[in-house]
Amino acid sequence: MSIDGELVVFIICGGLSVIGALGMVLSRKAVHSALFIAMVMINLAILYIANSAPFLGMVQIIVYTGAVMMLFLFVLMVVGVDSSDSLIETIRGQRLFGILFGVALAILLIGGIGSSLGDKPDIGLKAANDEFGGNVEGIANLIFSDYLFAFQATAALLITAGLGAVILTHREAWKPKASQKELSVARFMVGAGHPGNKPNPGVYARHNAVNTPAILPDGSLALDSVPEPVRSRDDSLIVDHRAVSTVVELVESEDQN
Amino acid sequence: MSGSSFGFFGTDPWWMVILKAVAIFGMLVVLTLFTIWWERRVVSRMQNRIGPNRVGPAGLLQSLMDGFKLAFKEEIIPKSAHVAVYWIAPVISATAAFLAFAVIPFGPTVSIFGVETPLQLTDFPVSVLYVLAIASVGVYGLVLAGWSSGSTYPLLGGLRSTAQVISYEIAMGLSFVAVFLFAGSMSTSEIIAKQQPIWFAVILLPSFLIYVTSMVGETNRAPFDLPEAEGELVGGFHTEYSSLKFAMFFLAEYINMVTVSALAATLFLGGWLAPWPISLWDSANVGWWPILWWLLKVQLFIFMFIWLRATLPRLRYDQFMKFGWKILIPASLAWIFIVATARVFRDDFAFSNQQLLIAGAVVIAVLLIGSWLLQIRSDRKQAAIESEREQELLVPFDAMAGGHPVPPMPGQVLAYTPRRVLAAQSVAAQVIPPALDSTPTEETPNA
Amino acid sequence: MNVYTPILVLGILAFGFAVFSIVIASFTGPKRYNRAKYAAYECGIEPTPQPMGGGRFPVKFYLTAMMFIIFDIELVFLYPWAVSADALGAFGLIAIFLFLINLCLPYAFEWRRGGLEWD
Amino acid sequence: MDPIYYIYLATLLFSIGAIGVLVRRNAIIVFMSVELMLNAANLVFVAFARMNGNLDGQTVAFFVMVVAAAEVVVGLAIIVQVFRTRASASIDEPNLLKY
Repeated sequence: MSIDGELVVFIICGGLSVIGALGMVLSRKAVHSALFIAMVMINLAILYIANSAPFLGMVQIIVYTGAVMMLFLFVLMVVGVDSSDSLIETIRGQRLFGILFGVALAILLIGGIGSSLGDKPDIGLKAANDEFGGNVEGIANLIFSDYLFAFQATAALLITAGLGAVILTHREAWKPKASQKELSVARFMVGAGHPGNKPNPGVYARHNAVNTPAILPDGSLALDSVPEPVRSRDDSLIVDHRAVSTVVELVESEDQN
Repeated sequence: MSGSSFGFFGTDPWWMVILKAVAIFGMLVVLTLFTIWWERRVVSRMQNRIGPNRVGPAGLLQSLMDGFKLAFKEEIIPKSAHVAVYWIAPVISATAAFLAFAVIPFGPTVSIFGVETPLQLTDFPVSVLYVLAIASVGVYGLVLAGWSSGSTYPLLGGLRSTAQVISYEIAMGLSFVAVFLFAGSMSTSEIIAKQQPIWFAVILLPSFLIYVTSMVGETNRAPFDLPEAEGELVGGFHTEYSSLKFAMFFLAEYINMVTVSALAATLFLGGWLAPWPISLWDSANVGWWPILWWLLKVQLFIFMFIWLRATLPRLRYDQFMKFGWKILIPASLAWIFIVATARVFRDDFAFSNQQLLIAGAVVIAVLLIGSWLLQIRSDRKQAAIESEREQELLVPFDAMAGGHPVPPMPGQVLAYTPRRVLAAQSVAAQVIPPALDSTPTEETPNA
Repeated sequence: MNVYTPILVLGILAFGFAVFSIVIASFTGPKRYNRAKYAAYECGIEPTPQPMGGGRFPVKFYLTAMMFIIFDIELVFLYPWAVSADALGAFGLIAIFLFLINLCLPYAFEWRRGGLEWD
Repeated sequence: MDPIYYIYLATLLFSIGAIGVLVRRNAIIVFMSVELMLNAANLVFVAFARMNGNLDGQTVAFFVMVVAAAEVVVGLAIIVQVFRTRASASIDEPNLLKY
C-alpha cells in the first residue's frame, strides 16, 4: 500500500463522495440533496481523471453536473422544494428493512468482488491511450467502429426523450396568443371592469405597502388599487390605515404578534 | 517557435507552480479592478461625462476603494434566506471564475529564474472542455443565489439568467467544434500552435461571430442583461446580497468577462501570436513579448463588451431567448456541416480550394435565401390568421346557429344575454361608493 | 507533480480568497437590526409561503433545460468526432450527419409546438 | 495503487443509492438515488477499463451517461405532470393517476 499521489486523491475524493451520497439520502430539503449529489458527481469526475480518463471526467461535469443536475434544480425550485416527505409508511417497517437490505447488498458485493478479483493485474491505459494519439481520439475511434450502432441508437433514444418531454409538459395554447389589438378591444368591452389603470396602492395612505388600498378623494377605500393576487388570497391581508392614528402603533402591534 | 509538446507541462518544480498560480491570481484581480474602472470611464466618455477621476491618478483606485467600501457595509441576510446555500453561492461563483484561467496560455516557453517553462499554468488534452466544465459549474452559483434568497424576485431572476446562460452555452460549444476540426486537438497550446500560419478567426469567420455573440449572452452582459435590469427584476439573482458577498458576484461577473475574452483570443485570434505586421519582426513570438499581444487582444474584446453596453438598448427576454435558440444554434449547426463536408471533399476527393469556395458560397446563399423565403411565408400566414380572427371577433358566437344550442369552444364567448348585461351594470354601480363612513368589509361587491 | 496539481493550487487560492473575504465582511460591517431591513423584498408584505406563481408551473424553464441536455449530449458526441475527423474521413462525416439530423427532430418538433417561445 | 479500491467505493455508493430508493418518499429524491447508482456503475466501468487496459470501459460509461441523461428528461417530465395534477411530488400519488 504505497502512499502515492493517487491514494491521497482516492481517499479525499472517495470520502467526500460517500459523505455526499449519505447527505443526499438523509437531508431534509430536496435542494440540499441535489447539492450533495452534485458534489458526489464532481468528486467522481476527479476519480475518473485519476483513472486516466480525462475526457470522461470532463463529460461527467459538463453533461451530468452541468445539465442533468441543472434540470433537477430547475424542477426542484419550481415544484417540490417544500414538499417534505410524508412520514406515514405504506409498508410497515419499510425504513428499517430498506436500510438492512442496503447494508446486506454492500457486504455481499464487496465480499464477492474482493475474493474473485483480488489478484487482477493493473495493466493501466498508457498504451491504449497513446495508440490513437490520445484518450479522446481513442474513444472516437471506438465509437465510430465497434459502438457505431449504439451511437445511432442513442440518437433515436434522444428523439423519443425529447418528444416525450414536450408532449408531457407543453400544453398547446387553446386560442392563439391575443394580439395587442384584441387585448385593448377586450379591455373596453362592457362589464370588463375598470378600463383605465387603477390608482397605485398606498397613494394618499400612510403606508406604502402593496396591501394598503389607496383612499379615494371622498375618504373611502379604493379596493381596486390592491393588486388582484393579494386580494384573492384573503381579505385579512388588506390593511386599512384610516383608523390607525399613527404608523408607529401599527408597526409595534405587528411586532407583538 | 517550439510547438507545445506535453512534455513541458507537469514537470515544473513546485515553487514554479505556486509562483505561476499566484501570478495568475494577482493578474486576474488587477485586471478586474482595471476593467471596472475602464468600463466606467469609457461608458462615461461615450455619454459626454468624465467618469471616476477623483481617487488615485485619473481615478484608477476607484474600483479598489469600492471594494473596501463594500467590505465595510453592513451584512444583511434576509430572514427568509436559506443560510447555508446563501453563503455557498458566491463562493462557487468566485472560485469557478478563477479556476477557468488555469489553461489559458499567455506566452511561449520562457526561462524564469533559469527554469525553462511555458507561460501557461497547465495544459492537458481536453483543456478547452475543462473551461466549458468550469463554466457550467459556475452557473450553479447563479441558480443557488436566486433560490437561497427566499423571495420570488431573486428566484425568478436566478432562473431567468440561468436559462439564458444555458441557451448561449450551447451556441458557444457548437462554435468550438469547428475550431477542434481544424486544430485536431482540444488543448489550448496545441490550438495556438496550429494557428501559426493563419488565425482561425480568418478561416472560420462564422464560428468566430457566433462565439462572440454567445460570449456576450454567456456572461449576462450588455444587450442581454435583462435578468439584472433595474426595471425588470430589481437586481436579479443578487438582489438580497450585500457587502462582500455582492462584491464576489461582481468580481465573478468581470472575471467571467475576462475569461471568455481570453478564450476567444486563444481559440480564434491566435492567443499570444503576434498580429500580422509585427509577426514579420522575427523575435516577436519569442520571450516575454507575446504577453503584450495577448493582453492587447483581450482588451480589444473587453472594449467590445463595454462598447456594446454603452450603445445598444437592452433586448426583451423573449427576443434574446428567441435569438439564442432560433438563430444561433441552427446557424452554427449549418456552419459545422459546411466546414466538415468541405474538409472531407478537400482531403478525400481532392477538390481544389477554389472549387470548394464556390460550392460553399452557393450552399450558404441557398440557405440564406431559403430562410428568408420561409420568414416571408410565415409572416404572410400570421397576417392571414390575424385578419381572419378579426372578422371572427366582430361576429359574436351564436349558440343557436345550428338549430340546437351548442356550448362555446374554449376561447369563444357566449353572446351577452340581457341578464348578464344587467349584472355588469350593477357591478359598475358598485364602484361609485354610496356613503362616506362605510367600513372596508361592506365594500366587497355582492354581485 | 502531474498536470492537474496547478489547478488544485489555483483552486485553493481562489477558494481561500472567496471564503476569507466573505468571513471578514461579517466582522468589518456594522450590525444595526431593523425589522424592515431583514424582510425579504416583496413590496412591503409578508410573502406567505405559496407555491411560486400560485401553483402554475412555468414549464418554459423545464423545456429549456431539457433542450439544453439534448444539445449538450449532441455537443459531447461532436467533440471526439471533430478531434479525429481526418482519421474518420467520409465515413465519420456520414455517421455524424445522420446523428445530427436525428437530433434536429426533437428540436424541430419543439420549435413547431412553440416550446421555444417565451411569452 | 490497487484499482480494486475504486470498485469497493463504487459498491458502497451503489448500496447507498439503493437505500435511498427504498427509504425516501419524495419522487425527486428517489430519482436522484437512481442517478447515484448509475454513477457508481460508471465508476466500476472506468476502473475495469483501467485494469484491462482498453478503452471499451470508458466508451460504455460514456453511453451510460447519455442514456441516464435521456432517462432524467422523461422521468422529470412525468414528475412534473404528477405535480401539476396532485400538487405534491410524493411517490404514493402516481398510482391514483389512473382514476
